[in-house]
Amino acid sequence: MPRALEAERITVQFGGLVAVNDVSLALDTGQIVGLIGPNGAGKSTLFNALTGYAKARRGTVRLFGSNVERLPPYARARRGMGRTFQIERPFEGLTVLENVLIPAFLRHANRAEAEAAAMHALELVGLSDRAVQPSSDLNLARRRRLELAKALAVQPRVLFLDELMAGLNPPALKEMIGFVRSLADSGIAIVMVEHIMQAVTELCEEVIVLAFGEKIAHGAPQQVMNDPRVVEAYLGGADE
Amino acid sequence: MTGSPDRGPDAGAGPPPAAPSAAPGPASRALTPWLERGGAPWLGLAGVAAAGAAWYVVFPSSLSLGIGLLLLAGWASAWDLLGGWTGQTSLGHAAFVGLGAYVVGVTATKYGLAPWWSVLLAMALAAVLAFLWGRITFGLRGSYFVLSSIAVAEILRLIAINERKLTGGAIGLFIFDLDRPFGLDLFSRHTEFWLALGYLLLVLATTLLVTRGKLGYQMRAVREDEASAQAAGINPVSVKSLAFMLSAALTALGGCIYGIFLSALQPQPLFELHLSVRIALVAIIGGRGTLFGPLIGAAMLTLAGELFRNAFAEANLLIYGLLIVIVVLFVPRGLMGELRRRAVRRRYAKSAGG
Amino acid sequence: MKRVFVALLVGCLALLTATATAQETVKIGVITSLTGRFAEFGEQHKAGIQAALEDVNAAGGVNGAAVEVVFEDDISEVNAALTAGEKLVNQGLPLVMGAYSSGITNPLAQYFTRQQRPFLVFTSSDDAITRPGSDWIFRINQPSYAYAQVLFDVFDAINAERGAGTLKTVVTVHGNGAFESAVADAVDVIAAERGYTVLQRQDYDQAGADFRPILNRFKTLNPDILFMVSYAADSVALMRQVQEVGLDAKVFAGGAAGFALPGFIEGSGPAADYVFTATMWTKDVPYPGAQDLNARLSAILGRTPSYHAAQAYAAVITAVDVLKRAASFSPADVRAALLATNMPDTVYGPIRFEDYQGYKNQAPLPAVAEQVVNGDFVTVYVNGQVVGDLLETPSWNAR
Amino acid sequence: MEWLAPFLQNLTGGLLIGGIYALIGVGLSLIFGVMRIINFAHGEFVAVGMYTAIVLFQRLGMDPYVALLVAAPLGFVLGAALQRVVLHRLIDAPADSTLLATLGLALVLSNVLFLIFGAEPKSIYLPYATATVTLGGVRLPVAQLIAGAITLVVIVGLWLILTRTEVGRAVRATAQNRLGAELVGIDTPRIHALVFGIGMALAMCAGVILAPLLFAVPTVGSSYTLKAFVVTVLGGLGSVPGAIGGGLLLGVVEFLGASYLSSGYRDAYGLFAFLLILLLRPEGLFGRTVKRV
Repeated sequence: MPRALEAERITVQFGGLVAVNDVSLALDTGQIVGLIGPNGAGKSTLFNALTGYAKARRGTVRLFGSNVERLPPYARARRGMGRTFQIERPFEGLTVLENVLIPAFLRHANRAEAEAAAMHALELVGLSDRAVQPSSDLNLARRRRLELAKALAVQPRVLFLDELMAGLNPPALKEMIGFVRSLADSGIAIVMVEHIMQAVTELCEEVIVLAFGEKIAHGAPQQVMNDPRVVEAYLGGADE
Repeated sequence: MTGSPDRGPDAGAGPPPAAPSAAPGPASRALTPWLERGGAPWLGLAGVAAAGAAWYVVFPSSLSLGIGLLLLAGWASAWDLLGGWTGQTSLGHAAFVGLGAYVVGVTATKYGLAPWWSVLLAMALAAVLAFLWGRITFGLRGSYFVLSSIAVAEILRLIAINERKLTGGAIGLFIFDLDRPFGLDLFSRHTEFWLALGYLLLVLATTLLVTRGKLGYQMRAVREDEASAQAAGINPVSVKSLAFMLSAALTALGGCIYGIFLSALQPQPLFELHLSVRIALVAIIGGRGTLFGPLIGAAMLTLAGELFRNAFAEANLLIYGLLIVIVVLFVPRGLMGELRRRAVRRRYAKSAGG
Repeated sequence: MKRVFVALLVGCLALLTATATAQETVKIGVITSLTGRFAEFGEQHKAGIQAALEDVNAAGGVNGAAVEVVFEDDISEVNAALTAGEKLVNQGLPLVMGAYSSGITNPLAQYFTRQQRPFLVFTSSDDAITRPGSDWIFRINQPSYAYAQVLFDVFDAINAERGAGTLKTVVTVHGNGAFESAVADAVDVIAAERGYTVLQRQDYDQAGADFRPILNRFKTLNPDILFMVSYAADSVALMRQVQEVGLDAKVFAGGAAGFALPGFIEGSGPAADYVFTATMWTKDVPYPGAQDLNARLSAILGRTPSYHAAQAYAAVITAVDVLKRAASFSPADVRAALLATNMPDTVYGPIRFEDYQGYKNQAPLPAVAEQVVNGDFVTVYVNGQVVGDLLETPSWNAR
Repeated sequence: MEWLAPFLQNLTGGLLIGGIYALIGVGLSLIFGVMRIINFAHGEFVAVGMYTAIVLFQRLGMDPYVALLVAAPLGFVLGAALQRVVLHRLIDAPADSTLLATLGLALVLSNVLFLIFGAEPKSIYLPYATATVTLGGVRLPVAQLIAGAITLVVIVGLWLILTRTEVGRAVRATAQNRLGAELVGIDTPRIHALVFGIGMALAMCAGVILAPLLFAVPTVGSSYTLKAFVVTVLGGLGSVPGAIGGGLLLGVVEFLGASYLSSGYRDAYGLFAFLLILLLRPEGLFGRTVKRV
């Protein structure tokens, strides 16, 4: 049985700068892996390399056993990679429902079916009462949920969440954590870049720590947090 | 050409679906739900048809002006599929107008092809050209598409001038004879007027159908944010190419009618930048990405042109230049876009308040 | 916004319905470019028409009724011209005339042919307007062929003076507009007929071009005749660059348009000297009243008139003559009267409409040739005769 | 070796005209590099320069090469004013809006020229405009040599300003990262006005240089806008040295194409090169990558 996602020896270079160096990661269905590290550690770049938005110079990415490292982002999405963006970008000028309708069309060519699926995704994230509202009118917490609904509407098997929790107030955070847990329970493999340690410790069985593009630690959250190299990376990053 | 009333709900081009209507009057009980479910634009289309028919009756001696207006509105609406709904500004759509006109001209005069075959051929060629052109430019980041659009139209103009054997060169091509489909005299201004009106309605109906379906939403997604669109499984290059091919084919169709209308084709007026710019500006001033914006823009600028002819005509594009600067600075969505934005706000405010 | 729109609509309505009212006068329609890029020529037309109206109305108009001209501005664009054409046809005017640019006149001619209404062309010279032509299209002015023809008459005259074979080879450079291409085509045809060899023919795009690549190429061919066809801007650039490149030919010939305008001499300076050019009418033509008309047109315009003004004058004179003779103002009767036109001594030359050399309803007028001498145009060839000295062109080094 | 002399003649001809294309393209590329604006009015700026030279010549009898001293500051002021009044309002608007605004400016400028000067072509006649010097069998037109020299001086001057002065460093910083430049205290709106002013001044200088060589008509601008686009895309959008290379290349390609192939397609050669570049090396011959991943 192939694993949900297997990335091996990913290296990304911008000009002479090595942004991600020789990083591997793997996870199974229902598993949540956290990706942490100080700012500029290469988390987002690795994320982009896995989802196809950045070009990896070396390395392979397998989705349920088939290689996708040469595929563009949209083709990876079609094969079951869903993602959110760190800076959430709803399609301006469209309503909340229409925003989710667009990814829903990926699995349903018929408008009525796609609309039902989009509505379903909105219900999942608790936005169904906002369906006809212009998306630009949503507040931050609701934009995050819209972003998630958009990612869910492609019916992903592997989901990439980019700082989904950032800036949420405690009740919203709690709600979101519970929600991500239920997604994993429904059988989706999740990779998350996250700064909010509460979310990381509550959700992830496994954490990968990046610093200067290198993987410096890998393991359960508590164990990794106590790793001196990790502590040093964070402190070192802090006084830069 | 009237719409089926059981179209799916839509909020992009019509009123939003779910908002329960406040208090339908007893007489409009049947009509209101249909309008709410997206029938309104179809009603608008019927209004355009009626206005066209009214023009025919009221100004029977100004059919040429009407034909010019209808064709410009049709081209601008076709342009808008790419320029407005998909967000790819083209300043080369004259290429397709010229292509349409020349295909009719060349096939009619050299090969005696019946006009309906010429029209199909023209549309197919336009779509192929758009496809290849999109291949070269849609994968590039930045303003390369708009730059290339001018270049391609220029190249076609130079080909039309230099390949004399095919196009008659600078002296041009004269259409003296055409088959009469269903006994219609295609050279009569009366026939041409109805053809032009039908053409505009066809473009508007296509726009309405496309923008309410999958492709239409993909086009808007690509316009708003290509990275997000890719996350939704959309291939931006192929969506842009599809929109471009559709836009090109429809523009070429209008070009065919224009070619018959002129029946003397020369490269200069047909392929020139001037025409491309006019098509784009009419759509932008009227409101990009709105169903009736390009039509409103064409009507306004044509009528303003007629009115201010003596005041401005020495520099007849001056008014376009001033208007576009004003629109960009103060009404960036265009006239219809601004009206629609206000209407959506008001409606939402009402439904949220009530 | 809504109010502006309504105002626009109402205004437009008023414009469109303000058509023909009571008629004690005879109206002739004229479509020309009063504004836009050809406005310069529309002004010339207007002057000629004004002078002609004074004359015909002083002479009793059309059988007593005063003659009036309804101007329609085509704003130098084909769409507006067709709109104007339709308007004039629907107003039921007995005769419509126009326009300046062949690109505009060609579609108009198609339209009037389809409508079966007579249309009188007086400036556009594209051959295609009257060749093959149609029953309804008549042209006073010389077709583009004539521009080349008169210059070849001059070449023949030079060969006769200085010995056969003096001039044998030709190179042609021309703009890629309809008119210039048509003249260049005529050069090919006439050269073949009269035993000249066209070594090469090159065209160029748009005003402001750099002709050096073409001229360098021509220089290696050592042509006897450099035949140039271009509008005003290019004619000056061409002659300057001919001098600069040092292209020596025995004859420099400017076929039309740009080379016959005063601006050509002003812009080219001494480089313009010895250039032969074709024109359609000058004050020196041997037709009655030419000097006088030229003086009147100068007074109206406030500057030297171009031949376009004389063409417009001739068009109105002809139209009035036709309408006087027409049995009625029905299209068929007006057409019949046009066909029967025979005006042997107008100021523009003898006007009648004939079918010849593939032309239909074309006035068979010859063009006029001039040579630039000491910064002035001198008429050298009119009506099939040499009327001045044909000066030899010195080499650039000898100037 | 019979072909060599004409070939050298054509090559120098192409380089000389290419120098002027470079001057136009440099301004466009500089504006794009710093402001991320494709200036559709650039050719019209050239036309304004031509008319400025003509007016100064006809009214004051001023030699066009002296007129440069008037045209350059005038262009700078006009450009800076245009940026302040119109384009500055669009600094955060989508790229499309600025593009359309400059297109509107182009239409306004060319039509205003139309209203002032009419459709009639205008030119300047200088006795030395047709003079030539011969160098190793190649005839070099004096006017074009002067034009080439001025182009060289202007470009070197620009390069010195950009690399050797405080303002130049600010310009380059703004080009690389507007936000970053603002953070270190650079007044980027001022830099934008400055750059647009320089761009317009360069274009007007090109116009003045062209005035004695060619003819001015109000519509001449659009063909120079197109040439400037081709030049900058050949060289890489936003690259100033690239624009110089692109300009020279375009001049040579056009000249050789017109000499050895067909002159009717002269303008098409540049456009074909343009499309070919987009197809094969969209970053331009000297630029960085623009292909999407």
